[in-house]
Amino acid sequence: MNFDFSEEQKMLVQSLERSLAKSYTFEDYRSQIADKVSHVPENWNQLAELGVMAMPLPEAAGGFDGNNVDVMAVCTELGRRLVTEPYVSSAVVSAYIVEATSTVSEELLPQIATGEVQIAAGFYEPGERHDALASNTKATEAGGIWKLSGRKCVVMGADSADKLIVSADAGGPSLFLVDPKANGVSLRSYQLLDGRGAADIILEGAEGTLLGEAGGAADIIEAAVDRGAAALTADTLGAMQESSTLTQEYLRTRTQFGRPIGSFQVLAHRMVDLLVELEQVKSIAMEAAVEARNEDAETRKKSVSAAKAKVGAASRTFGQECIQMHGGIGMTDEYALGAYVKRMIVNETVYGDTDYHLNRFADL
Amino acid sequence: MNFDFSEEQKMLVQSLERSLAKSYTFEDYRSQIADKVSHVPENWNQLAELGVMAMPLPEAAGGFDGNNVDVMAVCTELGRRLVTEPYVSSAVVSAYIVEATSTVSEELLPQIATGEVQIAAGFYEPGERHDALASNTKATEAGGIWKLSGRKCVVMGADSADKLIVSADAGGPSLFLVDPKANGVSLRSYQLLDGRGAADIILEGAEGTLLGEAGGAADIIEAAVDRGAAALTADTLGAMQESSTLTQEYLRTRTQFGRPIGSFQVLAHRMVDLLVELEQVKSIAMEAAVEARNEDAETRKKSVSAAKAKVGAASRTFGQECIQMHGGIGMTDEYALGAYVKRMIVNETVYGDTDYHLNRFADL
Amino acid sequence: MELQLTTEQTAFRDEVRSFLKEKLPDDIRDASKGAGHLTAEMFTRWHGILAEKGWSVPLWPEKHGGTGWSPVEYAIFDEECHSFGAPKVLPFSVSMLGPVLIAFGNDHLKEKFLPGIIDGSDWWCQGFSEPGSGSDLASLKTSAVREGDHYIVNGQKTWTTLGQHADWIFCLVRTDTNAPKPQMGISFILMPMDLPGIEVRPIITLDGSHEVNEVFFDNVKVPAEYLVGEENKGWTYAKFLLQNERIGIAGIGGSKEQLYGLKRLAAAEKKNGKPLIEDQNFKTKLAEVEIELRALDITNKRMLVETERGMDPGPVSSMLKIRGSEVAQRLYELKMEASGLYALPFQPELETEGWNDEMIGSLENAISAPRYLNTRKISIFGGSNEIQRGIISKMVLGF
Amino acid sequence: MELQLTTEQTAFRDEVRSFLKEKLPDDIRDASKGAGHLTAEMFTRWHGILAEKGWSVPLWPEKHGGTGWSPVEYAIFDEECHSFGAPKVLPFSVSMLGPVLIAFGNDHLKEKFLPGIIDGSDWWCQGFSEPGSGSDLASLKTSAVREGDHYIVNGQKTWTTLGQHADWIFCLVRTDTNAPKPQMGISFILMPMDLPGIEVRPIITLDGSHEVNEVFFDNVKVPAEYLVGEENKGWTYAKFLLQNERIGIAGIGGSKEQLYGLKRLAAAEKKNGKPLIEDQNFKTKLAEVEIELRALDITNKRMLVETERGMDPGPVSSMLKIRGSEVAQRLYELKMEASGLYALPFQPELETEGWNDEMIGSLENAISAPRYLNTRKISIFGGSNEIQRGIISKMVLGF
Repeated sequence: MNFDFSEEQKMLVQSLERSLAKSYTFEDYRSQIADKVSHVPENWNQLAELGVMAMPLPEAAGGFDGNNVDVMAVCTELGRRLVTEPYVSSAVVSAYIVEATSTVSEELLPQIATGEVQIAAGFYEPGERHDALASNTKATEAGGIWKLSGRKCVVMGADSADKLIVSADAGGPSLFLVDPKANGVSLRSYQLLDGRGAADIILEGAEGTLLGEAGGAADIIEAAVDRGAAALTADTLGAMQESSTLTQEYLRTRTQFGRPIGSFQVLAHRMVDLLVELEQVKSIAMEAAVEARNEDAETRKKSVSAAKAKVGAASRTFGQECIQMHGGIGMTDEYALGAYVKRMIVNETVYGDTDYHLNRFADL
Repeated sequence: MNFDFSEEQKMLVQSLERSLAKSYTFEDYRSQIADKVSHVPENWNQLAELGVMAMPLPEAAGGFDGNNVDVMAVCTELGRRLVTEPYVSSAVVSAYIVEATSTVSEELLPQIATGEVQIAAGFYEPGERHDALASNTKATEAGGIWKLSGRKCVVMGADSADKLIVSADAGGPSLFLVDPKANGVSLRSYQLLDGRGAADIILEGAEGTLLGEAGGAADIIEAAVDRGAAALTADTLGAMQESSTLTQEYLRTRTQFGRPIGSFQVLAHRMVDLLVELEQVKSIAMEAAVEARNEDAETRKKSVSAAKAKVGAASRTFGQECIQMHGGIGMTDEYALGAYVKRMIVNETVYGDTDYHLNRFADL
Repeated sequence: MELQLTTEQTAFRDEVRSFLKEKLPDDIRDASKGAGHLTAEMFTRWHGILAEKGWSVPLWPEKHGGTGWSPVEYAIFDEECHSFGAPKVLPFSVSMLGPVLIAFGNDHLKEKFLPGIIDGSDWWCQGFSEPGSGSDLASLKTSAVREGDHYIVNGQKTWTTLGQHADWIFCLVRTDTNAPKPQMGISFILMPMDLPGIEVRPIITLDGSHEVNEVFFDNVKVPAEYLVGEENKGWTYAKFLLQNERIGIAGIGGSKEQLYGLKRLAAAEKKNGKPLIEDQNFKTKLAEVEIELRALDITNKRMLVETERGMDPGPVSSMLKIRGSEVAQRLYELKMEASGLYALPFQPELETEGWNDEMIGSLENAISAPRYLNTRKISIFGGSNEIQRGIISKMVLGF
Repeated sequence: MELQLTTEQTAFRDEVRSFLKEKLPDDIRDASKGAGHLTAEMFTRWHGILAEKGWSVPLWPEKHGGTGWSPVEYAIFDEECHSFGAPKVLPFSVSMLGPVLIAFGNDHLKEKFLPGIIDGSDWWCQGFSEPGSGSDLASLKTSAVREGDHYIVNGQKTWTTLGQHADWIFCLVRTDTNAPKPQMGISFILMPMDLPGIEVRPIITLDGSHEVNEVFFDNVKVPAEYLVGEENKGWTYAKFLLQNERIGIAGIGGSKEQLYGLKRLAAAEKKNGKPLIEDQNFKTKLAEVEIELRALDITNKRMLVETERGMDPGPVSSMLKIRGSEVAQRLYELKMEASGLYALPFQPELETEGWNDEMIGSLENAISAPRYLNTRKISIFGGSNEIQRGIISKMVLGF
């Protein structure tokens, strides 16, 4: 047993940390949000240069053959720094699909690794809640050409993606690569609560390239979502760690009634309960990171669902408590806590919410 | 709107209070438990003399024509004083069945009112959880005589009852009066956690008198159970009030680290949360008392289930918190708190537990 | 014991209903039930309509314009207003300042200010909290130094709700820095917001909305006639003011509306192909909060009836604030949860007047997360739940 | 990062399993998995079996009889013992007194007492808490006055677990009432339980069981040779002792067993005609606690690995005690809930040896409520969860 990041992972995190500390402060984040910008090409390229996009990919595709613990290391840092770039949707979820379906992997994987191509993958649909396999998007083939019709909702990174992957029903769950600029594709783009970008993808007879087998993508979709979910638990871990630091600092320095508010036993003990939660979240996020690529689907699902459910529920309470312990200042937009709370909400809701994963865990 | 007991109700409670203070102290309760006694005829007769058994019954039957708020007033006091006599099972639940089915009401109601006859009513069965209508007890008729076979579990008061009422399937839910001494009836009697008495009733071809219509007792069973459930919420209210008093007193007087432990903010605020819960419990128990006889079954069920679910959940936490705030002393048998906690557990579990009533409320 | 309204109360409720049905403008109702942060104009217009009916300051003494309603009648009125979608009259003038002026103001102040409060023509805001004085209000530092027939005010207030629309502000200021206790050097003073040296800066809250403000005072020259009551007695008036918030503190009417809204939403949303409201897990969460609200409704009415009888309800109003905020917050949380992925798109433009574009998800979805975030304030502002627990503990346990 | 056992650890686990399979007596296993309060004889017998194998004091220094296991190995051993139904070796002698004697006792005491601890022939109990000194242990009042080569001990101890079986007691006593701080006047002393003037009185806990006792000292004459270390340094030894409880504090092995038991029970119980374990509400509660335990298992292992590396795990052991007790209590609570009405009959006779009558409900039903009640103690005894939170807060926040 060993619960540490490797030396390589630590170095990666350090270089990421150093790089973000210089180029991406909370004020940068704020002004980006104010300008309604989610994706900044220089920031994206900077991440690519650090190698974090290549990291999870196989060596053959120009990647570093990283595992999901590497992804955890990166995502914790991205959550900690409120990075809005669509790292998970492109380098984790879409990259896995491209790799697993292998149809276009030779061409695209190296481009994902360098950050040259950004891909977003959409599974969820209006009215189907958190079920990634339930699809009303239809794919029909005529003369070797697949046409897609339907709507994908809240696809993270789709607003800035160069390519889209969508799931559709072609006699069973199937995956298609779609050009966002093609005929029959329209995007309703927006920012999410926390400033990350997303879009609804509306397909009206849009042409798509079948990835892998028609009707045979269920396992790949589930595995892709699980990698995304595991990555987001790490992202939330980072956001929780920063929220904890802010709150502890505030408890130590804010005085009321002539003493630091952290010296009030009620607040001190509530902070302790949050610290206990944080250790639990760290533990279960670690398990998800280690197991997110487990070839045994049940083991993978059980670990990922345990983590997503626990981290989701814990982060909700965590956010509420951190705001409450701050009082008024915690309600303001210019204080970083709110941004972390919103990031946690987004992370809780994407790739299956707490309720979804609790149910899945219970049913496994 | 008016949330007070009437003058008559207040007087009834006062005389009950005075009478119990003299004849039934916590030490009396303790020594009764030590002797494995649940029912003491003198205590039972004393309650009868105070008129609390006659109270809920119609005037024509020698009763005082009381309503369920009267029952609430009495039961709160019984809970507060840890009275082990089977008041609810006889004077509330069984009396209602006798009255509503009217088969034997002329003979039995006056005897219930005077306490001369004590009746216990059994609905629940092993393996059927908290569903009072699910019955594997079969009733068959031959030559005008009904014979019953089956098992009723944890029937409060059955250990000391003069007559038993049991539900059984006779082409639908039906009710029968059974003599506990008759052939084919055997009782496995025991004390419950809190010293009240109960028994499993085992019927092997036992003779029973049909009460009301064969197959048509579903509504009466549900209404009877709801009256019992409402009465037990009042009983728990009394137990919670006493637990609260004990805990507040302890917080004020127990010193550690040179100061009363109640001056530690964490304990003070937790006590406050219990007091808020207590007000909520009082409110919802009042609603159940007022609506427990509502002729509109849906209104009745909604109110009773709301109360039973809320009071059940609140009392569980309440008991845990009171013990925790006491520390070691709260774990001892000779301190009254434990007895209240056990009474609350029994009240939570009988006539539908928290989960059952939460589900019923949600489904109405 | 009787939980139903009396005949008189029922008649009163019907009267309120007819009034609301007839007089509540559709645009105001739509804004308050739907997307709306209500506009300042809507608040003022509705205030005027109530004033015409004589219902804008119901709890004031009758000789000053009150209706003579009992607390229970007021609660009925409040609940019906919520149910019909009528905005709550802003509390700053009617519930906070008015009673203080009536109790402690001289005739000059009463004559000058009560009419504008009653008809809603003056918009008042509150200047109590300061950056360094949140829960510990008495540590406030904004100073007012008497010079001739003026006070010179310097300092900063914060969390001033809707101060951006205000004509006037009532403030707590420090007039004696040498008083033996901080509470003893505080005065209660009124200022027009257009005095030179007053600057209002918006505070944007984490949901993206602009409700609260910072107010800066830089050598503001305030006529001494605007002092309320006696100098250095302001703490007494402030305590009186804070106690007047008791009725309606549990937010029952609002939470009932939220509950109905939540049920509508959960009926429209789907889980595993069925309406979310039929899902066992969701149903259970819904039942829990609905039962809690049911109990709170009765707890609240019990308190009102006691107040009506002239009994001091003791710590109950703090209890109602605690549990009322918990219930409301839980309802907003469940709305966000029920909205699923469509809770996430941030669409603040929805809330701007005249916006008429295509929205992502339903309106309820779109506002669910911002409302959830915004509602975190209700356990903080106006005396945090921790402060309320302290009040109760002091009263009950003596610690 | 690697969550699996290493090859060496797996081999070690298999060795433990073989040992348990071969050596654990059936009657002891049945008693500890089933109805049983284990009897004193069973504890002693099992202790002896472990001692024969050389495994009775695994964490002691090897030269005193320890196994040289790492903390992780010890945790593996502990979990396997739970899983096989082997009783936990009572901590009073092995985990509490032993390390104190090794660290602070003179050779005479070590020679006299360590062998009886190792082979289990001496039953030790603990005399720390007093009626007036629970969380505030340093305020203890039991006095020991030196007279020649004896101490005269007067006072009372309480919550003395299994003191009714004990041959010896180790006590904190006050030897200097004038010390500048209460912590500075305390000594650590040993006494045979059969000295004249010692009386043990049972405390029955609310579940009806007899585990704890009061111990009274009336002019008990204790040979001075039984003083451990220096006079008035007892507080230092006590703090050392309390820190030794770290490994196993989360109760992972026990909770895993309880979880399996709960699942078996919920599969056997019915709701609406289906196994309770298929009920959505119950399933959800079960999943929540199972996930919590899963996380705790990893948190615990993280701490063990850090301890193994010689790092100070800091506040983690207090965290493990808090969350570990919460998880265990929740599991017992769900067992009671799952048992339904059959949780209610009180059948203490079940727990007496040789009882063989018909029981009401299943054994799991019958013991569910008493166990639930009994388990409330684990967040109180050995430093309540409030005390643990205080320790963490002090370490982390500095308050």
